Amino acid sequence: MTINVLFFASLKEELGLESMTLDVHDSFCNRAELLELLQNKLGRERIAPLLMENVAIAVNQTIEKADFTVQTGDEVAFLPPITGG
Amino acid sequence: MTINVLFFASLKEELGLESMTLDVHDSFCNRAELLELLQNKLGRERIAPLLMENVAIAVNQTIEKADFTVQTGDEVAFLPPITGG
Amino acid sequence: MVDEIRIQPEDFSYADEYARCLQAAGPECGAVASFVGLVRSSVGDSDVVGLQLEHYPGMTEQSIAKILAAARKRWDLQHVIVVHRVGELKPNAQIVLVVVASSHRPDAFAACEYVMDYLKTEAVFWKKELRNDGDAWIKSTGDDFARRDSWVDEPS
Amino acid sequence: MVDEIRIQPEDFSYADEYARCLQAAGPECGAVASFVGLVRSSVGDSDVVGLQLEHYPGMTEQSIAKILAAARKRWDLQHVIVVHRVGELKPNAQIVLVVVASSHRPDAFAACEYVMDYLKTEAVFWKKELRNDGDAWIKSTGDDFARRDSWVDEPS
Repeated sequence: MTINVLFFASLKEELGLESMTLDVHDSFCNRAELLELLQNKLGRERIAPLLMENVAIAVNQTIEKADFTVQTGDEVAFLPPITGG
Repeated sequence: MTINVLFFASLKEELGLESMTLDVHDSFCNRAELLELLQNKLGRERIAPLLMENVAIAVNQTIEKADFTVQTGDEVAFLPPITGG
Repeated sequence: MVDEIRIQPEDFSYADEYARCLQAAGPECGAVASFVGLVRSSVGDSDVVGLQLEHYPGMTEQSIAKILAAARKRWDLQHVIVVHRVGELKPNAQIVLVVVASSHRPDAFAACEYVMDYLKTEAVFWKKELRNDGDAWIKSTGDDFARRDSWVDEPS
Repeated sequence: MVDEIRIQPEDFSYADEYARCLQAAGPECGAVASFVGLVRSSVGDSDVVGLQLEHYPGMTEQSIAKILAAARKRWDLQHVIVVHRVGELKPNAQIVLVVVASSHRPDAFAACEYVMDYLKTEAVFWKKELRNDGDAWIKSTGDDFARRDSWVDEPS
């Protein structure tokens, strides 16, 4: 199945990429697995910014701290530290 | 010498008086003396509202807590409890 | 740097005062905190028909200037505007406006709230509530004094 | 009772939002506290050329709605409006507006400051400062987090 991966703000700039589709084999997913799939597609160097501890992952616009499941068509976003106001 | 005495808000209503002139003999003055002079002119009942502890006296727009001096033409005001905002 | 204090029977325009405050604050302004107090149409079970506001011309302005001077000692402020109406006001009318501009959000918020808390207890105004069940002169409440006193021990 | 949250590239009119807030709050409104954040023209020794604001459509609105829901649990509020701009903003431009209407002054003030403190740390926005000495993505500061956390232990 296919998910949509989004990159925001500094990550978008550093990866030079706003969004991409990604094939995942399993509905079960976690951060490490997801990063491995992305590394396979984009290369180790390019995904380096995603490895920072302060980068959050949101699945369908909800922050996921541990493991998560995805379904085809889901939106998985990488979010650098936020600040509004 | 003559001073101007002002009454504000509830005091103005209760005394039915906004301002009056008052002859004082001495530049030294205090609350008790002032009230006595007013009582002589207005009567004991009418000045009763001025005796309340929460009524402040301002001489030339500055609150005076104890004794004060006055000069001819000075403005002496009786102020009930204030609240703005 | 000269703050504005106006006592007037006329209504005020929030938009105009805000624009003037921005103008006076200059290009380093990052934060504007404001407050407007209005006449509520009821108090408890009573309908409010109006609010009558009295002041002591000269002394009232002075009492507000003192509050602003104290606020400026505690916080880094660019401009402050206080407009306070007097006379007879109808329900839903604007009574008071405080606008505070600063480089920084915490200063603007703290100073705006401080000024309002001191206006309640230290500014020379008298307010009479005109109600369907009788008129009443309003006094600062225990809560008003407590809010004012809460600033005394706080670090600035 | 439905609060308003708008994310938009367009500028906002303080006067219009204030008028709409009063309208929605109704005749028992006694207090309106507001805050506007603006782009400062310098930061330290650097000149600021602009501010670039990005958001995550849908998630950002949700993150603000959560903040407002939490504020409504703590305080008695009549209406809240949050307008937050995105896109590229020039120095002195308005960034964010929070307007809070309540019957009572303490509630309006506290909720307005609470919403701003949480917008800084919990709302899904990213800000890049465009400066004469290089661009920089802004992070919440230790002070921002401290201000947010100060609400946790406080009685509401």
